[in-house]
Amino acid sequence: MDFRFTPEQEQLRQDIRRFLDEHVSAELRAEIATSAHTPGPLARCFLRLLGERGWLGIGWPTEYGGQGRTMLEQMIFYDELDLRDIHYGGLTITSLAMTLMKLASEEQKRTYLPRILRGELEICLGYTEPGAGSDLASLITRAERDRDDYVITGQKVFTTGAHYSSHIWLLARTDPGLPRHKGLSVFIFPLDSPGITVRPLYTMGRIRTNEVFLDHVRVPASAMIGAPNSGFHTVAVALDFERIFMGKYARLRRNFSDLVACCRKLSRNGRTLLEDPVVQDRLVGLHIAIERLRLLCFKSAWKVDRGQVPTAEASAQKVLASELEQRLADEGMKILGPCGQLESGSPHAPMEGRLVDAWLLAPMMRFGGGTNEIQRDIIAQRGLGLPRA
Amino acid sequence: MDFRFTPEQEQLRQDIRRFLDEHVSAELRAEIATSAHTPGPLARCFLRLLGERGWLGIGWPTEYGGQGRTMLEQMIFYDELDLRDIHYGGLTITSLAMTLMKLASEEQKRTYLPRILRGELEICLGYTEPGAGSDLASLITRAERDRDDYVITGQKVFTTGAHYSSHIWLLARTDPGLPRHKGLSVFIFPLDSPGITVRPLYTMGRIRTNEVFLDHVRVPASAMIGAPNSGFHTVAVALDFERIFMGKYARLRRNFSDLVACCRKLSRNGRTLLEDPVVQDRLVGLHIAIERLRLLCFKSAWKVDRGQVPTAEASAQKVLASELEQRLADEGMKILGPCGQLESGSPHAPMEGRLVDAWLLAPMMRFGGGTNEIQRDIIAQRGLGLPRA
Amino acid sequence: MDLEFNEEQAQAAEAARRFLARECPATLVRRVREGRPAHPDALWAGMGAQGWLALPFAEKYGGFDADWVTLGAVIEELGRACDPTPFIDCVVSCGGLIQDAGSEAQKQRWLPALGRGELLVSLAMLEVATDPDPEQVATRLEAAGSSYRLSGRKLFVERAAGAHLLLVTAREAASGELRLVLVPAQEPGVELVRLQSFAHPHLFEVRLDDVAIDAGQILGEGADAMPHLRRALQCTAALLAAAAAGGSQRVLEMTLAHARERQQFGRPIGSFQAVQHMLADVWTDVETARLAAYEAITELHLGRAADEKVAIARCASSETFVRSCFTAHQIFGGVGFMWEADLHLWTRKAKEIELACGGTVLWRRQLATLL
Amino acid sequence: MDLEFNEEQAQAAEAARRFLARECPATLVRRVREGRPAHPDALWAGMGAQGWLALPFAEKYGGFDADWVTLGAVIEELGRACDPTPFIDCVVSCGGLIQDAGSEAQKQRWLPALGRGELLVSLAMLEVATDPDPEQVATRLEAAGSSYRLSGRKLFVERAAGAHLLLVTAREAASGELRLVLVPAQEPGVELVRLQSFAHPHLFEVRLDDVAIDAGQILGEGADAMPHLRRALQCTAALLAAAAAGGSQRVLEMTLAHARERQQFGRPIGSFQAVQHMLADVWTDVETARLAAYEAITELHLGRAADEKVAIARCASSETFVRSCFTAHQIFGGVGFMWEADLHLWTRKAKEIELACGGTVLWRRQLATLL
Repeated sequence: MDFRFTPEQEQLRQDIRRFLDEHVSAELRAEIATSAHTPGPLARCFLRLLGERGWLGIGWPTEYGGQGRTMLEQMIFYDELDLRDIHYGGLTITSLAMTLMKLASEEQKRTYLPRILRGELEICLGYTEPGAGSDLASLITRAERDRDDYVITGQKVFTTGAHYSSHIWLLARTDPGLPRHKGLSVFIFPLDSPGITVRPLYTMGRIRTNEVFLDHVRVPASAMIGAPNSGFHTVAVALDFERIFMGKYARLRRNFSDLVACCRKLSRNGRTLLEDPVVQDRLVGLHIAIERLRLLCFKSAWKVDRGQVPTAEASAQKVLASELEQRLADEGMKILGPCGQLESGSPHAPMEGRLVDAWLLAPMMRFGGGTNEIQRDIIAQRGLGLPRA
Repeated sequence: MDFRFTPEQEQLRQDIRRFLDEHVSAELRAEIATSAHTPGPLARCFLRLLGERGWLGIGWPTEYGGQGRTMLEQMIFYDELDLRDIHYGGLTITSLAMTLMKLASEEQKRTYLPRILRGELEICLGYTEPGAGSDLASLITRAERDRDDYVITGQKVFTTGAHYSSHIWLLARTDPGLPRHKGLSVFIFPLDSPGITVRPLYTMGRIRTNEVFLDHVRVPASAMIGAPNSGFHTVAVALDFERIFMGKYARLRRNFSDLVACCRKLSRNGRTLLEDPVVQDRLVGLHIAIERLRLLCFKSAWKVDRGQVPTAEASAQKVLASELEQRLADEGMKILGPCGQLESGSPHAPMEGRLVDAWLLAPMMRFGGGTNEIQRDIIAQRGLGLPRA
Repeated sequence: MDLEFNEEQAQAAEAARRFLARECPATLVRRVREGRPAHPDALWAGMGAQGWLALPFAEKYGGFDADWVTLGAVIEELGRACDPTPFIDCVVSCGGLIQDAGSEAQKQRWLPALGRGELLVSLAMLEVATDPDPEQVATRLEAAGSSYRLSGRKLFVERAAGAHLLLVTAREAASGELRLVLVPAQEPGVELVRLQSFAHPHLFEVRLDDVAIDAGQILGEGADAMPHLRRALQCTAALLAAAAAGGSQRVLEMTLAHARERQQFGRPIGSFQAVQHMLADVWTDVETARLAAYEAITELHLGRAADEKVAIARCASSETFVRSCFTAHQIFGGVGFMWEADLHLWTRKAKEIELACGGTVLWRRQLATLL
Repeated sequence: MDLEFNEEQAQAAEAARRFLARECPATLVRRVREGRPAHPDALWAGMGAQGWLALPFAEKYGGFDADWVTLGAVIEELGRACDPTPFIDCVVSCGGLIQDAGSEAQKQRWLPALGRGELLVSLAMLEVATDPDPEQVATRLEAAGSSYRLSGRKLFVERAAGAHLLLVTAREAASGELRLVLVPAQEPGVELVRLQSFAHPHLFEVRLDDVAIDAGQILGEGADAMPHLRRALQCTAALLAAAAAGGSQRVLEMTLAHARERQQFGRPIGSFQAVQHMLADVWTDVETARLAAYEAITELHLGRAADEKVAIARCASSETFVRSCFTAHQIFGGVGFMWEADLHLWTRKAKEIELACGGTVLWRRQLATLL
């Protein structure tokens, strides 16, 4: 047993850090600080730089131009980017591209993979609809066959990234005659296709998401991933790639460390916050919880590298990370006292308002990406083999 | 709005206290301290004294010889008894007798009520079976009609009190042809009836419970409460009387106060435990939780006195009280340091081992009397009107 | 024991609910949060016309001498409606202090105007960014001939920019005692710096640089004002608890409605056991939080040493409000997370109340001293 | 990174599980808890024959110089089996101290006997009923000519009545430094008083009244023993974490089996969402507790400053073990609450481990100093 990274892995981390130190400019940092999770021009530019230097393919097989690195190495890479809030294309790289490799036609692979690898192409997920959230199989967006095309009409919501992505990965009903989850197919096509309207949805957590209206959008049959009516399978494959990245610990650890540093610096009534035994006690509780999450992340990545699918681990990661995010933000603000409520940019704001940002975003972490209730169902049923109700 | 007891109610409390001060002897206290929830000879004697003085009928209508007092007054009475761990017959008095008044025949009332009121007769509940816990309707104990009698065969478990009660209140299947919960009836009969074997079941929480085996026990048809096959209704009526007494706060409040007193007395590293800010913080959290429970108990009793049924309140009381019992015991033991683990009678045992007793009993409080999961179902479905799954 | 309103209180609550349903829709709450305008003039005027702004004041100052429970009932409704007004800060805290600590002349001068809604006063109390303790006062009031000079810095002053007067806590240099000083917000030497809070949209830092004060601006006859301040904070805390109870009830109702209506997997999501159990816990929290709030309020009403009940009410109700919002978000999912959805107005309000007037942390500490 | 045992470790774990399934059934655990007998001689002898009791010792003292993970793997299995032996106290804590702090002669004399299972040693460390801090030592070791006298009182000494030797921490009167003294439990001046714990069935108070000690009974050459004690407590804590991880895994397995089998309302109770979610949380706890335990153990193995990881492992695993028992009781209901049922053996064990050797409270404090 060994919980350490290898010297090579540690070297990789140093390489990434050095690369980021060199190339993340003060201007980019400033843009990130105010971008509310929407990559700005400098972030888009940096994405292409990541592509140029081959970093985007860190986890891709070499046959697709990737570095073919292990999941642990990918984890190191994404952690380092997360620590600086660098946009790297998210699930375009980590999930959808991998799904394309597995399920797409040769032509689709040729069309999309090289451009994704260069950081030129980003894809958003078009799953959720007003009436289909947790219960995706109830979606009603229709894709009707018309000779060599499909004509798609419907509405998607919470389509995060639709305003800066170039493509959409859309789940639609291709055969209403089949049972709910059997008549669905996945399509990939450009967001500037005629008939698509993207409207912003702003959220409490500052992050922008979107509604996407599809009005007789005509896409070639070749836009379909896999066979007709295999959409639920395609989504499941994508999710297996995605899930391991859903509950991450790097930013939580950073926020916690920043909180501790802040408690060491700020004082109250003649002593630093960190000297307050009650503050210490709370911080200890948070520290233990974050370490549990870190270990679970290690376990998941390690299992992937051994060819196993960390189903329960990934769901548990998502649950722990999202609930801990909320707890850290809420308890952290209490520890900091009245100034804990101040946002980035305000006088007296501690930690550049980062806990406030996390607090406002935390509800979405809990219900998004499959609610924590569904994740617990997954752990119990798929992980522990308990019977469905 | 007024959260105070009236002067008359306060006077009642004083009267009860004075009565208990006068009549609870040191010998009785010693017996209680070692009796592990089974009333000993002095406790049985004291029960009859309570009967003699008319206390047992505190909540009974005057027409049945009771004092016809309000639920708030009953609450005062039972709280004072609970604070001294006095045995008062539990649900024989508070639930089953009330159910008899409501559903029993005149003859049954004449047979049982006066003796209950005198403290001569105690009844235990014969509901649960090895295969029927939360799902009571699946019970298989059979009561077969044989001319003027019923002949009962089956097995009950967790029959708490069967070793000192005189009677059993037993739910059995009288018509296997009817749907599961429609073919059941309640019987009341002496535990010394031929064919009954009571075997002890000792528990982790020290409290003794029992298995009751019924082998062709012959009881007269007049032992049935209400109409044949109305048993589920009878049980529901009894439960409505019982539920308000399921989650009580008096002992919790006492244990908490004792814990605080103990923290004021014991010290560690040159200061009292109560001077430790982390200890204070934990105690504050417990204090708030106990106050919430107290208010809920007030609310339930007040609603009953207004003729309302506190369905959600009573279930919530049970949930809060049982989970708080476990939390108080567990956190309290941590606060006290290594001596927290010591049991009554041991050198260095704080609080006469009361937190340890509570800790060992707490699991039963959570699953017994309807699991907390079922209580939460009740709050949601019957209290908040949410639909059943 | 009587756990419901008497007729008068019930009528006040009912009238308040009707009034607020009409005059304080979520759209207004949202606009005021966004500063368009920062102060809801029409609503405030309407509340004045309803007599609410004079509820706690004696009749001779144009008030209604309302009992505390009636005041609590109105404030509970304000919490339900997520009101965007400075009611508690201005009427309960500042008005209470003027009535409690002011001289007859000061009461005559300020309370009727306050009660009519013509005078906005903000309490300027806290000084340390990390410390909710109102007794940490470094602001100095220094005698200068027959008048005074005031210097210091105050933080987390609600709506200072819109206030006519700031009620400033200061130490008199000579005695070291606490004084309460009414300072016009536009006075020379007063500088306002906006603080950005996610919870309270209109918070300010107030810098006081050698501000000229005359004796008439100092509340009362020069006795130590600390007991008055403590009493005002106690009343404020009890009534903040009522607001939190009202807010959390409303959030529970919204969530229940959603859980009943929203269908997934062919049934209402409220039929899932996980959802039911979350809601059962919220209900229990809300029910007990409301009881705790009114128990504290009735203790005030009876003039009893209410610190313990107030502390419990303040902590229990704020915890409840925040937690009920967390659960609401979980059950609403994306629909409740949208900026355009109203839920987050309550979520922010929950934190606004938790942090108001020194915050619940203060009262947890208070409770520790009472153990 | 490698998160599983190597072949040797896996074999050790596998062998231990087989051995304990045979030699350490719940009936034995129960009998020893009830004091019939207080010490499981046959099991202990068997463990000696397996070589476990000599695992951590150097070869020249009859040991196997086992790596820490192997030792952890065996102890995890002991936790699973709810073992009623003094393995951790005797072998890990006391054996570790003798090996670490003892003179060559002392090691020669005691370690082989200990490793063969012929010598039982108990650590006598704590002195204050409320205080888990091992540095609070008032027991005095006073020079008297060429020998010493030892006086003091020790609490929470495990199985003192069955032990051959007590390893007593004491302050040398002259230097004020810590000394580790081996005292025969039957020595004149040593009095044992039984303490009744619900968690550990064989705890004692040890009164030392002017006990004669000669220099050979003091471990090492008279240097301050505090660093040795800290090191021993660290190792003990890491291995207690492995035991707790093992125990909680076993409890989860028992609970899962029950939830799958037990039918109510016509279906397995494990199909209810509330039950599933409880079990999902327990699984997550157990999984991460086990990882934390082994991370701490590998840090020890690497000889790194392991305090932080040890503290996390110790706290996380004990919390997990207790919580998993609480959940197990809730899901088992009455069946699991019976004295005759085995579940409560693990429930008590969970608290035994939580409180062992100063308890987790100590390590939470330790973690606070490392923030």
